[in-house]
Amino acid sequence: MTDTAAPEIPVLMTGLAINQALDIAMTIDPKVIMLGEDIAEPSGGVYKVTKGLSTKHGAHRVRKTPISEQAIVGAAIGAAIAGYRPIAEIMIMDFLAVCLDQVSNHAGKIRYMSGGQTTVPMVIRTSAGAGRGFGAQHSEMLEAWAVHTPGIKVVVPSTPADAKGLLLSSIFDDDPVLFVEQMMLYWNPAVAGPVPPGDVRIPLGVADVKREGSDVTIVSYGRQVHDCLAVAAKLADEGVSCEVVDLRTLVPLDEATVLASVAKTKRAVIVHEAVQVCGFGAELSSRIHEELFGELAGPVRRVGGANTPVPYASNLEADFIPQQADIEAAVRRTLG
Amino acid sequence: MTDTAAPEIPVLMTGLAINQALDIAMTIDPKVIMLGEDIAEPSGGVYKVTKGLSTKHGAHRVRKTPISEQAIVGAAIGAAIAGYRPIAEIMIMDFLAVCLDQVSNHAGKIRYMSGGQTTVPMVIRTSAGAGRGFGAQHSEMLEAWAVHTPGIKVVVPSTPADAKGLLLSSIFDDDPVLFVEQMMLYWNPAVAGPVPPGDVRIPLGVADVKREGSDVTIVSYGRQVHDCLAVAAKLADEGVSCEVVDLRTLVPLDEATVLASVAKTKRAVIVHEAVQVCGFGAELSSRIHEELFGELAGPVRRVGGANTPVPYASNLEADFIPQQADIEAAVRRTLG
Amino acid sequence: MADPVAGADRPDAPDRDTLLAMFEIQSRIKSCDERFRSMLTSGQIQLIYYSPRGQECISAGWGVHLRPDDQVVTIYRGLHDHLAKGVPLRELWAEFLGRATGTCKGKGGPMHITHPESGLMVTTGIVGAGIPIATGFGLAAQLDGSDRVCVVNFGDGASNIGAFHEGLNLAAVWNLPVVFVCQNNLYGEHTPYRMVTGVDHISDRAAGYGMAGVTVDGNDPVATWKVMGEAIARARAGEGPTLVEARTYRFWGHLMGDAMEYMDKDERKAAMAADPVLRYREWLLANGHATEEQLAEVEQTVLAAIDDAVEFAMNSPYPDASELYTDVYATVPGGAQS
Amino acid sequence: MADPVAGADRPDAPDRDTLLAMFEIQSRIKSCDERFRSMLTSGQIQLIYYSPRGQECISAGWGVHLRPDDQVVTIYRGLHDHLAKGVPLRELWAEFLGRATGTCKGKGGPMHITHPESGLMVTTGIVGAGIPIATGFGLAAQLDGSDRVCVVNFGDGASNIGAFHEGLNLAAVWNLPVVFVCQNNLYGEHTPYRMVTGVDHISDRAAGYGMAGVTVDGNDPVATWKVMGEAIARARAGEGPTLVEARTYRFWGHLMGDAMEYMDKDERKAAMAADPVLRYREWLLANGHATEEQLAEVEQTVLAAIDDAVEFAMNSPYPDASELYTDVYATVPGGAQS
Ligand SMILES: Cc1ncc(C[n+]2csc(CCOP(=O)(O)OP(=O)(O)O)c2C)c(N)n1
Ligand SMILES: Cc1ncc(C[n+]2csc(CCOP(=O)(O)OP(=O)(O)O)c2C)c(N)n1
Ligand SMILES: [Mg+2]
Ligand SMILES: [Mg+2]
Repeated sequence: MTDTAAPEIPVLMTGLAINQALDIAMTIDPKVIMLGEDIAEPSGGVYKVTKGLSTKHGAHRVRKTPISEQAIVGAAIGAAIAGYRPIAEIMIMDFLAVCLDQVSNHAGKIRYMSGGQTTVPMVIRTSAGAGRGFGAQHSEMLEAWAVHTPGIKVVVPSTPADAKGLLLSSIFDDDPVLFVEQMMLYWNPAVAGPVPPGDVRIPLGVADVKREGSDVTIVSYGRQVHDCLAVAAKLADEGVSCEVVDLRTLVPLDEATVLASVAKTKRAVIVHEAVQVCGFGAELSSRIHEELFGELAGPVRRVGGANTPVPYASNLEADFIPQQADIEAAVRRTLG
Repeated sequence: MTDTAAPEIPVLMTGLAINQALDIAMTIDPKVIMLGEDIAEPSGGVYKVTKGLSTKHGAHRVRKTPISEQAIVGAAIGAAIAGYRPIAEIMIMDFLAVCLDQVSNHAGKIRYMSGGQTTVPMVIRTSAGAGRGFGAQHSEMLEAWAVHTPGIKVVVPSTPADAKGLLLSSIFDDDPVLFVEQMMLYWNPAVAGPVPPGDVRIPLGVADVKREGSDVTIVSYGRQVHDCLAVAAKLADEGVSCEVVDLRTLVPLDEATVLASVAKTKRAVIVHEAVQVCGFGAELSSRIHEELFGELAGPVRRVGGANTPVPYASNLEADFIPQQADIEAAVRRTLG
Repeated sequence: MADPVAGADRPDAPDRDTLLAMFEIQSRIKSCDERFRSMLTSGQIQLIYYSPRGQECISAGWGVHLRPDDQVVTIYRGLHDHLAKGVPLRELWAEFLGRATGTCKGKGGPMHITHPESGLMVTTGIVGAGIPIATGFGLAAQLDGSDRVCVVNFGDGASNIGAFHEGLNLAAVWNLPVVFVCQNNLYGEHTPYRMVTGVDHISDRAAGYGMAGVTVDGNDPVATWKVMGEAIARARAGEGPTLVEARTYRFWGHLMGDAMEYMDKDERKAAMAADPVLRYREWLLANGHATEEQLAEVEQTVLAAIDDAVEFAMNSPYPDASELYTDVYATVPGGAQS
Repeated sequence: MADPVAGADRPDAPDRDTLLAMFEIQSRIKSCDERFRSMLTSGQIQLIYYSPRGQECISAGWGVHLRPDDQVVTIYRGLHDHLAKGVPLRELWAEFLGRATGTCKGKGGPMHITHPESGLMVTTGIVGAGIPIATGFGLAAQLDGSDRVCVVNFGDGASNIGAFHEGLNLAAVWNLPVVFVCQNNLYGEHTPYRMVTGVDHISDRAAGYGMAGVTVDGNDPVATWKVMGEAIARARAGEGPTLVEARTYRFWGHLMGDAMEYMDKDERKAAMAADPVLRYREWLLANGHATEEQLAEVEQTVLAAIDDAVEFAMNSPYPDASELYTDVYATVPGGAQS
C-alpha cells in the first residue's frame, strides 16, 4: 500500500496533481517541453490541467499547436530523438485514431528499427473516458490498442498521488509512454487525495494493492479502482474480504503482484471501462488462467464496457459504463 | 466441413479466388465499386489481385486513388451511406494506422450514432502479415484493434474457397467489414485449393472445422490454419488426434463451434500471427475459461507473434512468426 | 472583421422570397440558440453545447440554394447547419436532450445529428473528418448521374488537419460535386486561427488542389448567398468543387461555460454589436424588402415552433435500456454480441 | 522532362571541389544501385529493393551543402539520400542484407536505415510520415539555438497524404529550419502523379502555408545545388522552411521486379538516354572542371569501396536469435516481456 495517507500531506484533485508533475518536470529539466492544442495561457488547456505552465516556463516550451495530431506526435518524436523529453497532449483519447501511425509505426518502433541507436523518450498525455455526455467520439478508453503495440508503455492512474508520481516517472522514462487521464477524475473532489509535494516518483511496472483481502481479488486500473474499493467496502460489511489490486501501469505489467494475490484468494474479477471484447482484461484473464490453472476456485470474471459505441443519452451512457452493481454481481458470482 | 474438395472443382490460388469474388460482385451489382491505390489497369494492383477488373468494369467503378487513406476510407463511407457497396483497399494493414479514425470513429459508429438511420455497407480489403522481409511497418496483423471496435466486422480467411465465399458475403453484408488478406497466401501454390465457380457465398459468423479430432482443439484463423493442419497431420502419426477449428470470422464470432469442440477435447491451443499480447487469442482464451471452467484438462495455451515489432533480418522475422514447432510444442504441453 | 451591410439596397440581392427565406432560417437558428442558452443557464437542461450564434448567415446562405435531395455534412457546432437543411425542430431538440424521440433515438446526441430525410447525412465530432466522407457523397452523386450536390461545413481550425488536405485533393482530381464551406469564426477552441495557420485566407489553399477558392464575408447575407450560389451551381453543372471561406465570428466561446479569457473583449463587443442577423433585419426593412409585420410574424411563428419542440422534447422519454445494444450492426447472426 | 544540361559552362556553377564532391556522391549512388540490381538479378542476394537510379543529382545537390550535424529524414527509396548524408557503405550494405553488422543490427532493413552518427535520423516506410517527424528535428534545433537544419525527403505521391499538410503547416507557423524536398519522379508506385494530384507543380502547395516554394530540374545538378543551397541557407538563418520540388524520373519502376507496364516506354527511354549522372560527367569534362583521369579515379575508388562493403556484408553473420527481443524498450523493470 502506498503510505500517501499521512496527515500532513496536502489533499489535491487529480487535475492539479498532474499540473504539479508537469511543473516540476519542466522546472528540473529544461529538455522537457509540451505540445498540444490550447495548452498555453491564457486558457491553460480545455480542462485547465496545464494552467499557468506557459506563463511560468515560456510559450516556447509550452507550445500551442494547430489541430494537427499527426504533426503534434510527429514533432514530439523528432524532438525526442534529438534529445528533448516532449509531452504531447492528445486532447481526447478517441483522437488517437487520427495519429495512430505516428504512435504505433513510429514512436513505438523507431528504437527497435534502429537497433537501439535512437530512443523516443516522450509522453502522450490524453484525457479519456465516458460519463460526461460527450457521445461516441469523445468517450472511449483505447489503451488495449497501445498494449497490443510493442514499444509503447501504457499508464492509467487512479489517484492524484499516482497520477503525479507516475507522470513524473513517465516523463523521465526513456521510452514512449501513453499516459491516460480519465476526465471524470480531473476535478472530482470525491476522488481528491493526499499528494506528496516535490519530485516524488512512482516507478512504472509496480501495481498497488489498494486494499488487502483474502476472499477474492479485484484487479482494475484508473477510475474504476474507486468503484472497486466502494464495492469492497460494501461487501466487507457482509464479511466478504476483497483485495483490490490497482495495476497503475499496463505496460510494463506487474504480473507478479496480480498472480500472488490471486494465488492467495483463488478468485479474480477484472474491471475496466474499456469495451470488454479484446480489452486488456482479456489478456490478464488469459494469463491468470495460464499461470494458476487448477488453483482457482472459479473462472476469472471480466467486467468491462458494453460491446457498443458510447451512447449519448444519459441513461444509456450509464449502462455502457461498468457500474458498482456490475462489479458487485461479478464478485458474488465468483464467490458463487 | 466444407465440401469444396469435390474433384471437378477448379483449383485456384488465393489471389485469383479473391479476384473472382470481386469480379462476380461487380458483375451482379452495379452498386459495387472499388477504391484504392494502383488497383486499376494496366498494373491491376501491386499484388495483381485486382487484375483485369478496371478493364472489364470500367475505371469509374475501379478507381485509382491518391495516396490518401483517410480519403479512401472516408469516400467509401460516404458512398456506402448513399447506397453503394464500396470496397476500399488499404494496401498493407499497417497503413490502417493512418486512417483508423475513419474506420473506428466513423465506419464503425455511424450506424449506432444515427440510431440506425444510416448504414455503412462497405469492405476494407487489406493485405497483411510477415514473412516477406518487408520489415516493421509492412508486416503487422492488427485485427485485434478492429475486434475491440464495436460496429466493425472482421474476417480473416485461410483458404482460396473461404477467401472467395467470405469476401462475397462481406461485400453484400450491410455492415462495414475489415477483410484481412495475408500476402503470403496470395500466390502460394502450396495453399491453392478448390474454389467452387460462381456466386457461392460462405456466411459470416460460421467457423469451419478443418480437421476433426478428439484429443485437443487447435483454434486458428488465416494463414496459420495451414500450419495447424500440418502439425495435426504430424501428430496423428503419433496417435494424437487434433481438431482444427478455423474461425474464419472474428466478428461475428462462432463461439458455439469453439466451445463444442473444446468441451469435447478438454484442451485448446489458440494460434495466430498477430502479437500475442492483447491479441484476439486473449479474448478467446478468456471466454473458453469462463464458459468451460472445470471441464478443461489444462489451461488454454496461446501461440502468437513475439511481443516485438517485426524485425527485418530473415532469421529474426522467422522467429517472430509462430512456427509449426511452436504450435506443436504448445499442443504437447496441453497434452501434458 | 466584415464590413457592415450597407443600409443601401443591393443590386446583387436575390428576390424577395429568397431574402425572406434567409431571414426565416436565421431567425430559427438565432432563437433556437437563445433558447438553448437560456435553458442551460437556468439549469432546466444540461448538455455540452456549442453555440453557432454569429454564424447564422452562412448556413442560410447555402440553405436557400439547396434542394431536398442535396446533402449536407457538418460538425459538433452544427445547429445552424442542421436547421438550414431543414432538420425538424422537434426531433432535433429531442436528440439534443437525449430522448427516444430524437433524430437518432437519443443515441447520437448534438455532435452526431443525422436526418437523411432532410439530407443531413453526417455530423461528426472529429475535426476535419467529415471532409473525406463528403467526397463519398459527391462520388455517389457523380456515379448516379445526378446533379445533386454535397455541402460540407467545417471550421478554420479544421483546415490544418490531414483529412482536409486529402479530401480536397480527392474532390479536385475526381471533379466531385462538393462545396467545401470553411466557416472561419477566427478561433479554434481557445486559439486564434492565425496563430496556427500559415495563411491569412484559408481559401488560398484551394489553389494547391487546382480548385476554385473564394473568401466571402459570412456576415453579409447577400454576398454569402451569391458566392454559395455560384459554388453550388458549379458543382451541379459538373464543373467541380469549390472551397468557400466564409468569415464570421463566434459570439459565445467554444462551448457553453467557456470563460473566453483568450478572446479580445473589444473585438467580441464589436462583433456582437454588428450582429449580422439584426443588421440583416434592419436592412430588409430599410429597403422595403419586408414590412415589420412580416418579419415579426416570421419571428413569432419560429418562437411558437420552438416552444412546441421544447415541450415535445422535454416530455419525451429517455431511450429504453435495450437501445444500448441495438444498431451496432445491421445484421448479426443469431444476434451474437460480438 | 528536364531540359538537358547545356554543354556550355554555367556561370552559376559552384567551385570545382563542390562540383567534384557532387560527382563523387552521384557515382557512389549510381554504382551502389547497379551493384544491388546486378546481385539481385543474379540471385546472389534477395530483398525488396527500391532503386533510386535517376534521382542521384537531387541528393547530391543538398548533400554537399550539409554539415555533419545537419539531419536528414528519408523514405524506403532512400539509398541515394543515405549515401549523400554519408552513411558508411559497409554498415549500409550489411543492413540491406539483414546482418548483425548493419547500421541497425539487421533489425530495421533498407526501409528503416538509421545512422545518427552521420545525421541520417529516420528512414520510414510509411508515405509522408517522415514529414511531421522532421518538424521535430527542426524544433529541437530551434530550441537548442543551433543553426543546424533538417532536410526531409519524400515523393510526389506523399504530397497527397495528410501528414504532408500537417507537417508543412506546423513548420511554417513555427518558422522551423526544415527543408522539404519533394523528389517528384512522376510516379507513385504504378500511378502517374498528375492522375492523383490536383496541381502541376507540387511546390505551388507551399503558398497555402505561407511558405517559400520552388520547383527545380532535379536532373540539373547545378540548378539543384543552387536551389538547395538557398533553401538550406534560409533555414540556417532562421528565415524558415522551404518546399523544394525537384523534378526527376524513376528509371526502374517502383521496386525491383516491377513489370513497368504502366510506364510510357518512350518517356522512359528518353529519360534514361538523358541519364543525369552521365550528362553531368560529360559536362564536367567538356568544360574543363575535371579531367578524365580525375573522374575515373573517383569512380574506381567508389567501386573499390563497394567491393569492400559487399564483401563485408556478405561475410557478416545474421543477428543472434536473442536480438529479436532486445531494443523494444530502453528500460524494462525486471526485463518483463510486456
Ligand atoms: C481530430 C480532433 N482534434 C481535436 C479535437 C478537439 N476539438 C474540438 S472542436 C476544436 C476546435 C475546432 O475549431 P474549428 O475547426 O475552427 O471549428 P469551430 O469550433 O471554431 O467551429 C477542437 C480542437 C477534435 N474534436 N478532433
Ligand atoms: C501511408 C502509406 N500508404 C501507402 C503506402 C504504399 N506505398 C509505398 S511507396 C508508395 C508510392 C509512393 O510514391 P512517392 O511518394 O511518389 O515516392 P516514390 O516511391 O516515387 O519515391 C506507396 C503508395 C505506404 N508505404 N504508406
Ligand atoms: Mg473556428
Ligand atoms: Mg514518386
